Amino acid sequence: MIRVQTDDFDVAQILAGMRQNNPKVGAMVCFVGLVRDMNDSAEVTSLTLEHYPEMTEKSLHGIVSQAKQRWDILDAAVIHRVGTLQPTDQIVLVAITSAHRQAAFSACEFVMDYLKTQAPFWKKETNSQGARWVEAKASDDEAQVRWTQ
Amino acid sequence: MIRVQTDDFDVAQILAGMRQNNPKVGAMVCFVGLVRDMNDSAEVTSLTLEHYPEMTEKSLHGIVSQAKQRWDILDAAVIHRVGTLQPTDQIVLVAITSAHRQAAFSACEFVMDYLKTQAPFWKKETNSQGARWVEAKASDDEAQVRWTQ
Amino acid sequence: MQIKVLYFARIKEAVNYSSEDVVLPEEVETITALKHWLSKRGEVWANLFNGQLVVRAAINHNLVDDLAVIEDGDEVAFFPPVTGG
Amino acid sequence: MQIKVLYFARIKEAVNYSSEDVVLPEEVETITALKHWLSKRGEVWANLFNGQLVVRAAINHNLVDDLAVIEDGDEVAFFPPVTGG
Repeated sequence: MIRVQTDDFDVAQILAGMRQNNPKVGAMVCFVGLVRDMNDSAEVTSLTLEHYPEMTEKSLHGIVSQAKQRWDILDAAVIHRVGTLQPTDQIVLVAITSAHRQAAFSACEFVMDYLKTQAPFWKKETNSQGARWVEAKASDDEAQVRWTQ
Repeated sequence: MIRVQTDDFDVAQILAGMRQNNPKVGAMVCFVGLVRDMNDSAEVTSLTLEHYPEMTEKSLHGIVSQAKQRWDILDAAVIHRVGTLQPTDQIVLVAITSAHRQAAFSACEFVMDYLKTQAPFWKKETNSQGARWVEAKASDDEAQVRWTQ
Repeated sequence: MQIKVLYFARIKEAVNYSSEDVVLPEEVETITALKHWLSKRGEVWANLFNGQLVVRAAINHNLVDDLAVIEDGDEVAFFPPVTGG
Repeated sequence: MQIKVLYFARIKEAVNYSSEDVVLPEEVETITALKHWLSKRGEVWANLFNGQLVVRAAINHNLVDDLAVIEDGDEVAFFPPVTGG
């Protein structure tokens, strides 16, 4: 399941749906990204996410396909919100089910690392001084590159 | 929060409690281990978990302390069930919150790898042929050893 | 040839619109050539494409590098490095 | 010295009880020596501690290796490699 939406999502419901009545699932790894009130020392009051709709879902599907080719996983869910969010709001969920934990951990981290560097989302932060586009981080590029080595 | 219990646990409630009103949480990684109906090709009808009560919580606290020393994480929860479980039942939860995702992913996987090789739990599987103790897996030892290299 | 060009995030704000239809001269065949051609539109464009900012490109919704070849009818998008997740 | 010895999982089932108080002769000072001493109790014990099975040990709720030294009043536990999670 891949979704890009303005609405919030219910982690419990998604996880329940992925494992429901499936006794092949031995491991479930879930990542949730949240809006922090602090980024580079400026107090964030809101965060707006822009994206490139026609490309976003295609990009996420491509990332999940790569993960399925690399690891023996049963199912994957990616949900990413767009629009304006507040501190403590959920931004993104990646959940993976598999028979064994290592595939689930690796696939989940892989999807997040690729999403962070390849999926067309851009964050703009607002604080008391105004609004500014968030800078891409070299550490995210490094996190992605290690999967190709 | 570290708990060893016979009762089931509510993943959503635990995750909600860990992030509630804490705008420092940017990343949450959660692992859930579940009873599979299949292990080494025999159909499992139930799984019984024995443990060493006085040692179990001490062992889990020690593992979480090590994770907190190694990574910049905000909070950690470990819940492990004991007693008799059925396929699709939840066995274990490890959840980590942090500012950034890499610490949360690493700490969560570290805690699971150490729990699998150091915490005093033993699984006994029942299938149509009878009951047998689950063998430890070399792959779990290898998973743990890589953190020491 | 004619293509559609889309702009996102700070690039969209700099050029002040989100998409345009563009008729390209024959010699503009790659992303690099397109960046160079756009940079001659004026100061805003020159500043965007002078190489000091990283400007990523996609053709028909696939990330590409600057040597990628553009074809008639393509949808080309320019945007800063992504920051989702 | 006197210690308490606990058994878990398949080892508990083999020896058929879960704990006992044991008075050790002076020369039994380590886990290895305790395993050797217990193995002389009979066939079940010899089979457990003949080295063909991995038998892990804890002293006072800490995992230890076989060279660990036992002290008076300690709680020693023997169990197979753990399989939780």
